[in-house]
Amino acid sequence: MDSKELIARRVAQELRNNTLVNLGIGLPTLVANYVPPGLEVYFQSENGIIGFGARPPEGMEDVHLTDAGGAFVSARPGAVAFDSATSFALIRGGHLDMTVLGGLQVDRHGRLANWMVPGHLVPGMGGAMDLVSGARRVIVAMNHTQKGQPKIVDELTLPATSLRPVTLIVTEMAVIEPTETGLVLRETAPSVMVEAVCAATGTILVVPNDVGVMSVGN
Amino acid sequence: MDSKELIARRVAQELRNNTLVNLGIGLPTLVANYVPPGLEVYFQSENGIIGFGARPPEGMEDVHLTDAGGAFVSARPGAVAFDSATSFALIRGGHLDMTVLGGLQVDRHGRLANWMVPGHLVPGMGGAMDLVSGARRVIVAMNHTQKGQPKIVDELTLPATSLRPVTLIVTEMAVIEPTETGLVLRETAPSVMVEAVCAATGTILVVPNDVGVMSVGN
Amino acid sequence: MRSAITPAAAANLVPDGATVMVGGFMGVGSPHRIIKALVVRGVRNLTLIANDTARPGVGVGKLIDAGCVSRVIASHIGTNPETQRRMLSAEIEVELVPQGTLAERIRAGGAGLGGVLTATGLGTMAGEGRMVVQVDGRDFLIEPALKADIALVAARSADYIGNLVYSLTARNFNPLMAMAATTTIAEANEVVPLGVLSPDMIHTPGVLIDYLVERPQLI
Amino acid sequence: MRSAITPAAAANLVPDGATVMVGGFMGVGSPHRIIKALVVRGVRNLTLIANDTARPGVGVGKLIDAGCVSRVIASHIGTNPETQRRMLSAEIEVELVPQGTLAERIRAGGAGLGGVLTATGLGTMAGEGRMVVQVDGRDFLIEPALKADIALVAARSADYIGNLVYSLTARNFNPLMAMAATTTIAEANEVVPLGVLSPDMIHTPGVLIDYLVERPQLI
Repeated sequence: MDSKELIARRVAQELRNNTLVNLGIGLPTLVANYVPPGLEVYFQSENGIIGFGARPPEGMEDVHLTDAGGAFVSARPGAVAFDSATSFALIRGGHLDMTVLGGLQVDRHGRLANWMVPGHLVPGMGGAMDLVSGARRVIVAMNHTQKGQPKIVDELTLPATSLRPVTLIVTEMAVIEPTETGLVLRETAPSVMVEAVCAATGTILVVPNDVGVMSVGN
Repeated sequence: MDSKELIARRVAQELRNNTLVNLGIGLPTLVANYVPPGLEVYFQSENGIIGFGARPPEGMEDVHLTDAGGAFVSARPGAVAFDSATSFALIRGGHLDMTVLGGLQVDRHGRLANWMVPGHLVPGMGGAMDLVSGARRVIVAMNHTQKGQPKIVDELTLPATSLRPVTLIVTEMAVIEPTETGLVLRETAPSVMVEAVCAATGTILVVPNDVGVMSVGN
Repeated sequence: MRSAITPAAAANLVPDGATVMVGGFMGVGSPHRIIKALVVRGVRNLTLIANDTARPGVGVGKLIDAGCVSRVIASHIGTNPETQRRMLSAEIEVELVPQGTLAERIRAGGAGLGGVLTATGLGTMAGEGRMVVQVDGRDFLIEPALKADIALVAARSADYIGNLVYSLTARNFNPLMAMAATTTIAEANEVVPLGVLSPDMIHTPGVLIDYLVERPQLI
Repeated sequence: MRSAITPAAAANLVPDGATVMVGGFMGVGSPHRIIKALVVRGVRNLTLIANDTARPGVGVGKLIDAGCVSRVIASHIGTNPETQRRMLSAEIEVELVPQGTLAERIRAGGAGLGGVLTATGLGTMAGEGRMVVQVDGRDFLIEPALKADIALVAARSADYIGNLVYSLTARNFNPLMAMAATTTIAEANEVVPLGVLSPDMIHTPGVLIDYLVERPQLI
């Protein structure tokens, strides 16, 4: 299992029945492949649909139906389309149970930076600030380090996406929960030692006695 | 011609082609009967429709389609339904060309009071404050006096509907335009003398040399 | 997919003292079966948020008649003498809000906004107690978001997951209220299979509906 | 009832230097025929308000490529390297706005609101220069309404008076922008007779559309 699949499978364990979920572009999109059996999950794409499905057969693509990354998708029975104000009313009004986003940095308070690198990369925040400020649960799915440097840091050196702490950080090494008392190490990936996680992390982790092993479903 | 018909006919002369118009409950509703020939006018009802039509035949009423007064109406081809936020977005966003409302008082600045009589009548403002604050042109259609007392007054004694002056006042005696320099008498009803209008008015009217006679169409 | 509940079960979800938004405009587009069940259950002390209180015996007017309501937030009560009588005798407290402002406040509640800036009501009784801010040199009232414990909405059609389609002027406040409450309960004139309602024609996404009342008994 | 105009005539209604809102999300739901005509006309110095700038050669990306745009207000330009290149070389000024805030600001412009209160962007770069107000003990940014001289929108269907129906994710910012400009120009994939579109399925009332572009040549 590669690290992307590991992360996606672990995040999928956070899905709950009958909930509305938004998956960011890239790695988070993979989470849809690992929905635990028996769960009914409604996926929203912020460009204006709930209930999109897999890409349709060649030649059957609808140019009026893509995901937020511009890729062709299909619609499942019961799908709903809406305008951008309604889409973000769902996101910001507390109607979105969970969002999964990539991250550039998370600090010791659980604050996320994921929308720009000053002087280098200025793509824009898109819907990220709304998602992190508005979703009931915010899951960051990212690699633990970038070119050997920790992405979980003491203080953000990149512009914050929101002052609101995220709910959970899932990497290929660990599951970490921001709490009032700091970042708590909840789980390590199979065969990853607690010491290795701490060494790859740029801030202090609270390590309880009962650190579990990342559950990745079936 | 009774005074209601006179007022309604005169107000109808203010209608313009291809415009969106909202008529208040009561006398203003009669304006729809006198649309000058050749004009296409779209009537909005603030409970959520543009393009309603006359009451349908007995037994054909749709319980889901009434005007803002709760009376059954029909829909004309091209009618559009929408929710209350959109309905008032149309009214407040400058998309409504004209509204016609009843009045209890209008003061020398052209300010309207039409939603309550303290200690006596507290129906609520409904959409009146939004209409007077938001419509491009606000026409007050009302009797010139109430029980012999002027309704056009120096200072409002009733709570204002909006601080924004109305565009035009049409009564069974006269057409009066609020301007920067005061209330200007534009027209008198057929066989009504300027002196009679001034006597029935509770504030000073500016009387130009060229006061016209109320035009009431065909 | 969800299971349908009876109107009586819906009424049991509304506790005494709750703040309840009820869709409808002069009774048009109100959830009539849930309202009847609330009267039967004898709910008390509700704060009712609705455009109006209709007429005695009609729509939410039934809740007024039956003494279920202690506070009303509405744009208009002029068509219901019973509301006015109870207001004058201090049985019901009434807060009057301009209709467009009421719609935007409820929408803001559902959309996660703190409120909106509006010129409606500036300098009038409706603006009393509101903060005023300037944007681009113009004054605006800050009108705060409005939320509720329960929203009761009515639609023409629902599907199995609660997607709703409204009809004509029966839409009014229903889609706004469906977003603005902790718990939203919907009733529809018909329940149709999943996929029958086109994604483009659905007015309220089913994810907003917590409980759907069973179809009415037509045959 | 209105007469249809050509895409070229539509482009002539957009003066150099205008502030223009253009519907679409990554080019999906953009008014492609009007955009092409704008490039042909060689319009200059536009302030473009759009969710994104799509990709080079796609949707509003064509306006960027052709040097029509001097300022962009958008939520995202990461998919268009040409926008980024021109931003770094100071040919284009870019204002980035969170997507939900952009949608609400445009909606506020169309709805006659001065702005909205939102928590999105609080304490971040997106909140710099904004007023902060407290409502019910919570901080919110005041995000001012956004309006334009011209809105260019695309729909699936239009009728003779300009009522519009959108399809799936091609709806996005189109209905919001159709309300927020002094002049709104719409193009549709098809124009159908009055009465064919049900009042309940129409997304944008025709009274908001000032000009309708003629149907595309499909046969």
